[in-house]
Amino acid sequence: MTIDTARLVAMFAAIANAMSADRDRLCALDGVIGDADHGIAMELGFSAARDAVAALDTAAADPTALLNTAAKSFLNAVGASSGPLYATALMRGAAAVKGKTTLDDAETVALFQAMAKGIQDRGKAEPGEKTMIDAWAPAAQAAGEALASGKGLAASLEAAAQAAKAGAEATKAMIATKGRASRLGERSLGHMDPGAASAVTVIEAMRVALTS
Amino acid sequence: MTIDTARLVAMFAAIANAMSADRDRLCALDGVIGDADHGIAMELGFSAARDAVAALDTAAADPTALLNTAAKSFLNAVGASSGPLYATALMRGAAAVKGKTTLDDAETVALFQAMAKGIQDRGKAEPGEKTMIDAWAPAAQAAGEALASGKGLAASLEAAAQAAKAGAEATKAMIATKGRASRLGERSLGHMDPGAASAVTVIEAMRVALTS
Amino acid sequence: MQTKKIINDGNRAVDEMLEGILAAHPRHLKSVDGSPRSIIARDGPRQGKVGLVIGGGSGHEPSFLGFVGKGLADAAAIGNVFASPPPDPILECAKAVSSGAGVLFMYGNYAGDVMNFDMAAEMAAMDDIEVRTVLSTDDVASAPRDQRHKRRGVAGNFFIFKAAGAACDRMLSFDECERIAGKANDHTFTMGVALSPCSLPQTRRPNFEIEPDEMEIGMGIHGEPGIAREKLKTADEITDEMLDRILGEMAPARGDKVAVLVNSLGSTPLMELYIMNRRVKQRLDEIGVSIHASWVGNYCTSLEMAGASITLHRLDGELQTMLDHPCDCAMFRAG
Amino acid sequence: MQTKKIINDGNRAVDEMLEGILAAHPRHLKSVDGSPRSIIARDGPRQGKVGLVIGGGSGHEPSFLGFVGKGLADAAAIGNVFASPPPDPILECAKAVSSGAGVLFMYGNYAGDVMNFDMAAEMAAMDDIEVRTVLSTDDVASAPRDQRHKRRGVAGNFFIFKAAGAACDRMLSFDECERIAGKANDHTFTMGVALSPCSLPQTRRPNFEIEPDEMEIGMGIHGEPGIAREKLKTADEITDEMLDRILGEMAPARGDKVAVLVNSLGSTPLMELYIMNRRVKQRLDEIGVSIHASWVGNYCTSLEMAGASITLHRLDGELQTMLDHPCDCAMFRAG
Ligand SMILES: Nc1ncnc2c1ncn2[C@@H]1O[C@H](COP(=O)(O)OP(=O)(O)O)[C@@H](O)[C@H]1O
Ligand SMILES: Nc1ncnc2c1ncn2[C@@H]1O[C@H](COP(=O)(O)OP(=O)(O)O)[C@@H](O)[C@H]1O
Ligand SMILES: [Mg+2]
Ligand SMILES: [Mg+2]
Ligand SMILES: [Mg+2]
Ligand SMILES: [Mg+2]
Repeated sequence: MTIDTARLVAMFAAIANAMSADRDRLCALDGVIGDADHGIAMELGFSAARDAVAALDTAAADPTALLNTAAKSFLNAVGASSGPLYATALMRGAAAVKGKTTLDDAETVALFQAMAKGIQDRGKAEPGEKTMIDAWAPAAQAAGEALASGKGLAASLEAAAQAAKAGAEATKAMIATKGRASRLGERSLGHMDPGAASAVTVIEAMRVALTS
Repeated sequence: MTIDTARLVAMFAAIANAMSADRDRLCALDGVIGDADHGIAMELGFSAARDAVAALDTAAADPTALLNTAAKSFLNAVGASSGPLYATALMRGAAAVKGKTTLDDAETVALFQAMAKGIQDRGKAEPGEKTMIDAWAPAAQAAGEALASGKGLAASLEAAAQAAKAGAEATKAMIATKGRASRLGERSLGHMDPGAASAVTVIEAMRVALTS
Repeated sequence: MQTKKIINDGNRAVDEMLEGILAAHPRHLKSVDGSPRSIIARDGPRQGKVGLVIGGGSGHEPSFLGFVGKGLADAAAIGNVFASPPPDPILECAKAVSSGAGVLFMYGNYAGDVMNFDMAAEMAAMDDIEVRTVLSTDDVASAPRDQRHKRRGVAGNFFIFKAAGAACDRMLSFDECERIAGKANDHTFTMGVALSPCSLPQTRRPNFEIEPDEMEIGMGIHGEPGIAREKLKTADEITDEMLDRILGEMAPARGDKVAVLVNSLGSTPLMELYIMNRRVKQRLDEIGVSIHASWVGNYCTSLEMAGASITLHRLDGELQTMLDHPCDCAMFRAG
Repeated sequence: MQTKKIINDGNRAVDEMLEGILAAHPRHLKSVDGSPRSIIARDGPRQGKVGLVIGGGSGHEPSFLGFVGKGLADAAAIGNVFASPPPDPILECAKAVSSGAGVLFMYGNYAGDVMNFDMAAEMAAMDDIEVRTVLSTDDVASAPRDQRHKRRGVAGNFFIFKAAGAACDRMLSFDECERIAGKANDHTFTMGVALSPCSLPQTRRPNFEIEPDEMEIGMGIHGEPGIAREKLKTADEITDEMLDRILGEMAPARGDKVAVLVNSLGSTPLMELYIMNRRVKQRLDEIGVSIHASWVGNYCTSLEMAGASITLHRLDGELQTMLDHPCDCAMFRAG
């Protein structure tokens, strides 16, 4: 399977769609341990990214340019925590595929892993701190392992989506130590981290858009 | 039946009691066509009057002094519309019984009528304008007619209470042209005037306290 | 269930509030000895100056006592929540600020206030204090145009008191102060809209009922019913509805100047007020009316009621001078 | 059912609010050309002066842009509701107010703000603008005492920005401005209590749940959960609970001086704030701490949330000079 810029444009449309559908659930999750706006940030950010990449000339733009455009528009539409985190994810993804015009399976998984790494570098969160990293890090790892074990993109992203889901579930049992929820201490127990929850939705939308 | 100052002290206690019991209903009535505070004003005013007259030396104070004390304390505790209206009522009542140490039936009815007159003079409301006058004016008239027809105080005040009640009922069909509700025009239709409603309670409490 | 309030005792709320106000603003305000509901300006009242006494019920903070200070009002008499003060504290204010040049009473046109202030004026006359009264009647929603004198005074008080306070501070004659106060009232037009009720500290129950998707156009600042119940509309639609009435009466000409007040009734936040103000500016731009100055915020509230009002104050040279005259009050500074 | 708001479109609310703000305060504020979320003071920024850029999410009005003006902040970068602004508008603010003497970034300590302001600072460095950052961490409720650096910045921003703004306006060196800003933060302690939620313009749903008889002590200004849910208490009890924590940390000595801020989170009216302020005064009197100045009102809000915060700012000679230094901002004047 080869991913071209048109496919990436479609991917951003799919993520934006998924975010709109998930917005109110994410806000509600954020309301419990944060400030109730996470769904808004994610919808805004990916809508802006979708619109920005849709406006590009896909014949002229390579994946790196497209992802950088998405990063910048996401960041400027959102700010907040999600803005720098996802913008960095996308910029690192852009850097990871530099020079390519289309992406093969390995390159696509590398992009995916670079995104996770970007979030971790920007936010400095370790797994277990109840952030989106608890979905992104295991997802990136699972995708890499699947690819290494000879699986294709579809199966690799399938593994990533599964791992993200399990990772998000696991945040319920964590005490937040990064981000807004970190001041709650034990009161954050029992609740899923909204950023981890949205990561599941993002990753699932990517999987479908990139492999169907 | 002779009314002495001790009886008047008891009367103010009875009115204050009745106002406390009626407070929330009166506020609710005022909420519909006014500013929802009438019950508070009436409770405050008569509680203050009760306390002030209770603190008097009833042996030394005559009814005029007692009623003037009640007037002043009512006014200072309340302000609002009810303050000047009831304070004037009580001051006129005081003037009407000047020089007496106890009141016979006719003097008590005169006091009652002077109160109604005081409200009318202060507020310049005519019957039919949907104010407390629509209870007080017919009540005063009924008491006077009953007395003139040879009835005693109990029957006269009974007639007053009945007339007040009918008068208050009748305010439902009136359009307010005085006071806060006067800006409502037709929207004031169908609702009882709170000042007329409280007048019924005041008059009934007076009746019981002065005749039992 | 009672409404939520941070209070101790509903019956003590006004007096405790006043204690807190004097504690916060000792450089601006003091109470008259023996009359804690009579609040006077530390700076302002002086020999030869017409005294300006304002007042009304509590629950409208920063009205009225936030506007007591040099260049604005000399004193405010404070009533219970939504209730006119009785004559005594009004009289004490008059005595405290009277210097022989006369005392102006200014307050919103409500039956209760009129009765109490008039009684105080009669008592002041017995003390040889000449009192004149100028009522504010800026609430366009509260009576038809030909019965302006029956209208309520609402947030427009701000401009009306400001003009009168400036006239007094500039040591104008009693006649002039009275004339300018009346003119300021004539030039001031307010419309309000309410979205949700407040509750009185004593009852802690909503003071009116309103459906979750409704608003009441023209509701008074004590929750008195207004002109119409309507479905909640957009900020632009609401602003237009209010401005249409205000502009219809004010009938400004191209090139006219106004001052604008967008006022919260309590819990409507600045974000919403400024969104309304954006529309006000657009509409005034369209008809070529320029904005000399704007105020946006809590100026005349109804406890925690949700809603807002818009006031336009049409300026001529004289009223502009009065508006620009500096004032330094407990809760408001300008100029 | 959606919560009631006077808005047009939730997604446009911040930009429309900014339009309304610029329309209301043209003498104080303007936006950077091409960057409508970067608001700068018309008067203030000047050659040789350290530039002060503040900012944060919207929904806290008059924070932050109400504090932009001569003597206080030179610029504010404005984010979405409860969301840090992205780096670009922050960078534009830095560029607009930089005159070579350095630029201070000051904002509340939130993960999102830190990431965005740090990115902007890196970008500014590429443009040869030296940026230093002083975070406000005044919210006593948000982390234990030994982890003060992890705490949130809340209403105490008011005093912290005020001190820094005065230092900059007095043309002190970059080092001095930074030092004073940090010291002001160290001297500032805030505790809040929330009674009812607000709702974001985009969702129009309550941002948290709370029972009709409950309050949340220590809740953040974005509705972040606080320390404890308790039954609603009296004003004096609530004030005491907040002051006990503040005074426990501040540990003032008899004879110390403080400035006081009693702040509404939105819909809690002045009446309640002043009742709290009364108790603050009583408590400070008891321990012999004198009040140099007080502010009571809406300074750092959470849209229409009900609740309040108390901030004490311990003064020494230097901080008092900074506090008394005049400032003239869009929505605030002092000195
Ligand atoms: N340092 C961090 N590293 C990774 N993720 C973080 C970090 N801080 C916060 N997050 C994530 O951001 C989410 C909140 O995002 P959002 O609500 O959009 O921002 P904000 O907290 O500024 O309102 C959290 O649920 C968490 O997953
Ligand atoms: N001019 C008037 N004459 C007689 N009664 C009046 C007049 N104005 C108002 N009232 C009475 O006062 C009542 C309202 O009293 P209250 O609620 O205590 O005062 P306020 O209207 O100042 O809040 C009305 O219901 C009406 O009966
Ligand atoms: Mg959030
Ligand atoms: Mg009433
Ligand atoms: Mg009233
Ligand atoms: Mg946020």
